[in-house]
Amino acid sequence: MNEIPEVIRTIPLQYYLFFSSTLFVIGIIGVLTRRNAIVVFMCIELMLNAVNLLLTAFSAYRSDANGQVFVFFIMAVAAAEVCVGLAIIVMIYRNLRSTDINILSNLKW
Amino acid sequence: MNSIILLTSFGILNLFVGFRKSNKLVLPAVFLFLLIVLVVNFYDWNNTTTYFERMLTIDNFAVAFTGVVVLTTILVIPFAKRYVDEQNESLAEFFSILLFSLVGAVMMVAYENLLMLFVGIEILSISMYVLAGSDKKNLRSNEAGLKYFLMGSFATGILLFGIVLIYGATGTFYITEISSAATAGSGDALTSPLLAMGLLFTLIGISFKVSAAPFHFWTPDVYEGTPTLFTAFMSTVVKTAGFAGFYKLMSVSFAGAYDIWYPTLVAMTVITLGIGNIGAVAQNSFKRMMAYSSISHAGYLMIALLSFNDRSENAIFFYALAYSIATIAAFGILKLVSDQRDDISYNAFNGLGQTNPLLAAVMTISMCSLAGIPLTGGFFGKLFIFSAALEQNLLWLIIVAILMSMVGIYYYFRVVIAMYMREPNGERVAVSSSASFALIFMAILTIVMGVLPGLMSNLL
Amino acid sequence: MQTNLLPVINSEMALFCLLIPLLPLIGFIINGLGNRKLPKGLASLIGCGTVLASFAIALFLFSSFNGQPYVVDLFDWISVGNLRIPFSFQIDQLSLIMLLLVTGVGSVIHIYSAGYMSHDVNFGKFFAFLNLFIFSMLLLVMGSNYVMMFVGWEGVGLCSYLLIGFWNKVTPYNNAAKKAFIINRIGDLGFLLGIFLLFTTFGSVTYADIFQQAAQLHEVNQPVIIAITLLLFVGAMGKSAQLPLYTWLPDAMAGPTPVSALIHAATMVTAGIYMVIRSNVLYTLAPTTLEFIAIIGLATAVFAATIGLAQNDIKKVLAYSTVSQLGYMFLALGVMAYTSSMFHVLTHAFFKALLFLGAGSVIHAMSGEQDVRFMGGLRKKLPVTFITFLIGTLAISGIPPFAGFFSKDELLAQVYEHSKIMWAFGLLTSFMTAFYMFRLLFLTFFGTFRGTEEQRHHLHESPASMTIPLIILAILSTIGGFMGLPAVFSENHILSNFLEPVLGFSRLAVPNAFAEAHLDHSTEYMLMGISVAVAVIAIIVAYVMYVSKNTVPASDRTETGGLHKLVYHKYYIDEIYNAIIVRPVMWLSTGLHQFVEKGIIDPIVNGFGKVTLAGGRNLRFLQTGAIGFYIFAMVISIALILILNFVIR
Amino acid sequence: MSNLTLYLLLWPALAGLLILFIKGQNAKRAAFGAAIIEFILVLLAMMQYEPNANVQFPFFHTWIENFGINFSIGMDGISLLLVFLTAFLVPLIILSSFPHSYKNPNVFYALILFMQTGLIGVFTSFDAFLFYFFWEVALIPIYFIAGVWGGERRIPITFKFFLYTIIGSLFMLVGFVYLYFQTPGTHTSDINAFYQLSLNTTDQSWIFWFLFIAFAIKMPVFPFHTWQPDTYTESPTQATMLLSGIMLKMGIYGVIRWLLPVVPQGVSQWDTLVIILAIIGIVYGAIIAIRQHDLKRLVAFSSISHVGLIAAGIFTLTEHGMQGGIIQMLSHGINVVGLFFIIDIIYRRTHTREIANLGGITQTTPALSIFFLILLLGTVALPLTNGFVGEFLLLSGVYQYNNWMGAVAGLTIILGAVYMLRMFQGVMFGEQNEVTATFRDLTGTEKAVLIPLVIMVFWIGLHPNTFLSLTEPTVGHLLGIINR
Repeated sequence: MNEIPEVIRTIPLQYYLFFSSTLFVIGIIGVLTRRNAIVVFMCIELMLNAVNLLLTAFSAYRSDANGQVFVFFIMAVAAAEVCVGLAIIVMIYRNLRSTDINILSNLKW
Repeated sequence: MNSIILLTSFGILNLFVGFRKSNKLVLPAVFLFLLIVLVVNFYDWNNTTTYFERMLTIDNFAVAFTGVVVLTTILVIPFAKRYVDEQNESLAEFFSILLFSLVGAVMMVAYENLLMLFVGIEILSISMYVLAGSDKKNLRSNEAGLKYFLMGSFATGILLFGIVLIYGATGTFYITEISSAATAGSGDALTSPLLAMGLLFTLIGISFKVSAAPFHFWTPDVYEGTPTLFTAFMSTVVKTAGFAGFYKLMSVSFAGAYDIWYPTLVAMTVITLGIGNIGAVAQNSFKRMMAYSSISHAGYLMIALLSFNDRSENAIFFYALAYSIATIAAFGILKLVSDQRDDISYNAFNGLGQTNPLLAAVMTISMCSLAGIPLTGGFFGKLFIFSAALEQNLLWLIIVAILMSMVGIYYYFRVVIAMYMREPNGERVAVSSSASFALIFMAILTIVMGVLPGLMSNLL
Repeated sequence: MQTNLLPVINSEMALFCLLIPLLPLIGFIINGLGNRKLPKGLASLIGCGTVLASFAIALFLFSSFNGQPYVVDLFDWISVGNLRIPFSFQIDQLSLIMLLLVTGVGSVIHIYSAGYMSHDVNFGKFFAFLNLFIFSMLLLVMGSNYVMMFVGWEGVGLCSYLLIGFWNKVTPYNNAAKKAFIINRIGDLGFLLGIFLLFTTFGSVTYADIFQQAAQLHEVNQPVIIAITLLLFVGAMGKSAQLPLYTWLPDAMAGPTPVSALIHAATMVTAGIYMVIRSNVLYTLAPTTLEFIAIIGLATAVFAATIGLAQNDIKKVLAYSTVSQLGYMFLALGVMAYTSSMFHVLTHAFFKALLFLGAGSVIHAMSGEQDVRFMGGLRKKLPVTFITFLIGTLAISGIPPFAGFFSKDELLAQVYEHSKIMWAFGLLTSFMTAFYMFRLLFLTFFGTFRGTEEQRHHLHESPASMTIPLIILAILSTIGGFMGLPAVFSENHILSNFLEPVLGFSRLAVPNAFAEAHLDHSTEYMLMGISVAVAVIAIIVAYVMYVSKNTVPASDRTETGGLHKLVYHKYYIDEIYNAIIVRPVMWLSTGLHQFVEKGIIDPIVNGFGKVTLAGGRNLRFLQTGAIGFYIFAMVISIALILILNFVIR
Repeated sequence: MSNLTLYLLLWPALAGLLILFIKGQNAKRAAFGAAIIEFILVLLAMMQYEPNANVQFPFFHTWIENFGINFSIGMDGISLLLVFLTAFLVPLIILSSFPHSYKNPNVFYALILFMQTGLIGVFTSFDAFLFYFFWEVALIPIYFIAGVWGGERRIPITFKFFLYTIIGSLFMLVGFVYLYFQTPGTHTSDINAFYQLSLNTTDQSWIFWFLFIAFAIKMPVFPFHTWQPDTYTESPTQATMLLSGIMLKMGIYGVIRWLLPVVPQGVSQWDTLVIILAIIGIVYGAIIAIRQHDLKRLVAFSSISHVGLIAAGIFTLTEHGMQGGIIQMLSHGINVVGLFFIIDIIYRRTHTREIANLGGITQTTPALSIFFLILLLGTVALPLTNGFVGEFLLLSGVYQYNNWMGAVAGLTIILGAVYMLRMFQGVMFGEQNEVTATFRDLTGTEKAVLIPLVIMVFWIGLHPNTFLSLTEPTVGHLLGIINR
């Protein structure tokens, strides 16, 4: 039974890099394409997770705990963001019965 | 550190104050808290200490900028009186959030470790999301909240990705070690696309927070939608802290990687100056104009970043202080006026010189300061920044900036004209004594900075 | 650098010299401030008294003058670097003569004015201006350097402006005044540039220095000297009404008649001649300029005389005769007959003043009528005026033994020496002069009265205060000529002997300039004979035309023949100037304001603002308000940044 | 009294602050008193002043020490003369406003006094950034005076003026900052450090333009003048007087003190162009003035013409040009203030500035006519009035620089007479009309304003050496630096 880091190291670093980059880009594309605030937010979470994954990989390869600690912080912050974000979205849903991000565009020019 | 602890505990304490039926106590309490923080903060002057495995360093830089943000927050308080009058039940929460967000700001100016930077930014931003949408019934506020939130968290993602790549390239989050990795010998690190990419992503993430073009799009909308009180806070504290952090990162970590980020930042600076100033020209809403002006001031501050040398630190500090005070005054007056006249356009200020000489005078001083006209702090702020840049031989950039500040004078003085040269379209605006006191204080401070800049020009 | 070549005196003499201009100034101040408050008697007393006093002092100076010029230094006026302009007077033969002339004729005319202007409400103002004029004229002739001369030069210009427009309710008068001042200013510019060139050449503006140095450079016709002399002469053209700058003088007759007599006949207009004589050394060094002056002078003389033939306004005729006589004087200067020119200045001052005052008396009697076509037969009504006017006319026509004869004859003789053609033209001029002067005389005093009835009743001889000056001047015009008898009659020419030292520097500079190639007596007699004969013929012609036939010039309505019309309308010179100078300037003024100022410069300046505003207006549409777009824009810019950083470089 | 300059600088500001608290029309009297005290102080300074090139009554205090920016003020001949002009005119300008009753008088007069501080600061500061500081400090009050108390079209016009001038001054700021960084060691913005700089020619010509634009707009020199006629027309008379009488001199002073000696090579590269521009301005302004029908506009354009001559003379770098320019600053200030005041008198009586609607005024107003005529003659540079001394020296300077330019510049002698006499005739002469028939002659106050002006007209005209000797050493000193 190997140490988790070793398990992680069985896959080359580039793979992690490419994978999470792809994930990140997917997240971005999602943000760009979807119009439902919830889904957009989920895509953003996806971006964060890509980051988490990459962090873990790096920390494992450098056998340095800092990276993983950082992951926890990110999770915590993400959670906080979720609360606030969902709260805002709910509030808007109350007022507009919709969560379309483009329905709210009174503030312009 | 003490300030962080105090702010946190005071924030919680303040929530209990909020339990009382009437929220008359809140503002005095917060005022008192912040005063204490301000005083305590300066106990750390000239004794640098580090905390949490050197993740935070409270040096003069941190103390100074903490002072700025706390002072700015204090000055915001008096203008919240309307919430008290309207018995707004969540007033205490708002101010607790303000206090908490200050914690983030302090972390942003005191960080030694990208983790702290990230956490600080997030604390600040998340609080801002809340405050932006704090006017629940008001669609504009909702929209502001949503926009700020979505784009903000998107930017967070970018920032994080950058941090990760930097970590990947250097294997550390400590900015000092990053710098050694980024410069010292290990050429591969410097040239490796990882570091460069990470650096750029980080840069983008932070420039979003300080609303530098082309990542400024949220600014005008959010500023317009957010309740004026918090717009004031947002446009001053966030920017100040953001630039302090930005400067620290660039000067400490990536001084060696100058030529990686220099072209990008220069381009962004020019765009920012342009969009900020020219965009403001065509606005009829004073509030929105202030949003654009905050973009333009981000541009001026970025000039100081570009020319980082022994001058720029002081320049940023002085400029941030002058800018914050002037902006708070402007937004404060806007709040007073718009609350009564229910109008955030220039016309709201017509004839203010006759109905409220004090407001008009303070507004004029602030506008002069923002426009960088002598006798006000803003002038020396600009002068210091330009001289810092000129020492770096950025003459052409200075000329761009000068041309842009000419444009600036135009839109800043439109309100002055409205106040003094047009006929009043409303009766006298009611001003609480505390507000007028704060305004007078700010005016005097601006003038003092403008007449005796030597007092603050070399703190750091 | 500044050397006082002339002895500076600070004795009571200096005080006297100071008093000469000071007294009229005091008179000016008192009368000026006291206008309408002072009783007229007092005003006239002050006005005339001050000038008479200056005259007395001038006489005293003259009598006590020992032939040695001296300078009275009052104070340093302007001193910058090596330029030092002292406020000082120079007393020498020339300035003494001019002093006597100005104060003498001046006081006579002052007395005359006391009567002439007695009905005017602004009596005090009038005397104030007259005194101011005397003051400026004295500065002009007494100044010891060119800037001082310029001070007087402009001062008299101002006074002539004020006095021509004295009746400032009447717009034509004001226009005439303005015209006079502006045309004089044109000349003054030339004068000023001349002074600058003098300074840059000689490093000083003081007569003594300049002449001293000029006398050293014996080579004639150096370009710089020619330039200086020409520039100065431009000033003279303006002040002394020479072609092409003469047009203001006829219009200047809008002023009260004493003014025309004093300023526009006797004194101011001769400033140009004074200036040339004063700087004779420079002109002697520039024969080219002299030739030019001679031609201009002659042309003016002939030109003005022809116009004079057809004028019907009594003052206009005199005005044109003045212009033509001034032309004579410049002609004389042109042939380096400086003293003869001065001589003619003096005699002309006498008889022209006399004629003007006589005309004034006529106009006074005719209650303002100036057109000879409505006069006639005044001989009986105004005996004194008639006699004196006759003397004046004889004098100007050059009939011996009146003053005009001697000066004109001497002058023509010198011209004859210089060139026969010029002499012929001069003779032609004197023919025309005699003709139109007698035409004037006959039309005014002979024949039958052609005026209205109430004019006829109103006719009366003028009061003593007006006739006495006439008589004085008549006497002067009669005997004045004897100060310069022709060589054939007496060997000592009083005036030229007296003025000899003034030409000293010229002799020093160009020894052979005044070669004593004097005509033999026969030619001189011949010349005299011819000129007298010409004059007499002219008189006879005039007599036949206007007394025997007693033809009267046609009234303006009747259409007249081409040549006469041309002459009658003064060759349309004013109209031409209007067309080629005044209108274009006006047009330019409007054009510049409308098209350059409002059409080009201002729009460019405002353009910057406009462009910025437009930029802002368009920029705001980037702010669509849609989150999707914002994030899209952010992503695009991120992509751009990455591309720039990793693909481009 | 060694800190006289400091007192001169601070007193008006202090007085202004106090006057802010005086309610009602008493403010004008208080302001007048304050200005008179200032004038007395200046007279004291002139008595104690020794005519040499040294900076006297100096006051030095570090301002921003780690930047080497100092609060260093003092007076040499030129400064003293212009300070004298300021302190001489401001009381008269205040006095000239007595017949008016502006709204918020306390603010109005406080602003005037603040501006006086700014002006005196400009004329006495010997530190580049201090100079710039006061330069703007002088601008802001006048902007408010003109913008708040001006005519109908005041808002856009004064705003244009404000932007235009401040934009120019920002260029000057860049120039100063650049020079500041050329100073050796820990940089300093002291004027002598600037004088000792030895920049290469290209730098100098850059700096030249940066500084010149600012001064040219302020003066204003031909093509930068378009703000001026409108502003003069729309501003209240006192503002017009301040602008034309004193503020305009800031530009000329700036050229003499901060441009010519600092970048002599830059000047030597461009002086011909500048002089040509200036001479174009002379003719241009004069010719346009001929056909103006609004009195204020007419004088405004005439002032463009006169300033053009001053600029041309100064840029010849001859002693005549310099001295003439300086004395002409004094004369022009006095004449133009007088003329604008007389226009104001006429306007108050008749409510029109259109020449066409006026005429025949002289018949009822001997006193006004005399004063008007004298000031007019001063303006058309008649000898023995102040205008002549200046124009004579200036033209002589230009003539020494280039004969033909001198000749063209001399046209001002003719054209000046043309438009001034046209104005005088149109306003004062001719038949009366219903507007002017009941024209009242001068009141005591008005005489009190005009008499000092006229005295100065003749004083400068008759004994200019009083003032020329004051500035001669300084001018020599500066010329020495320029030709180093």
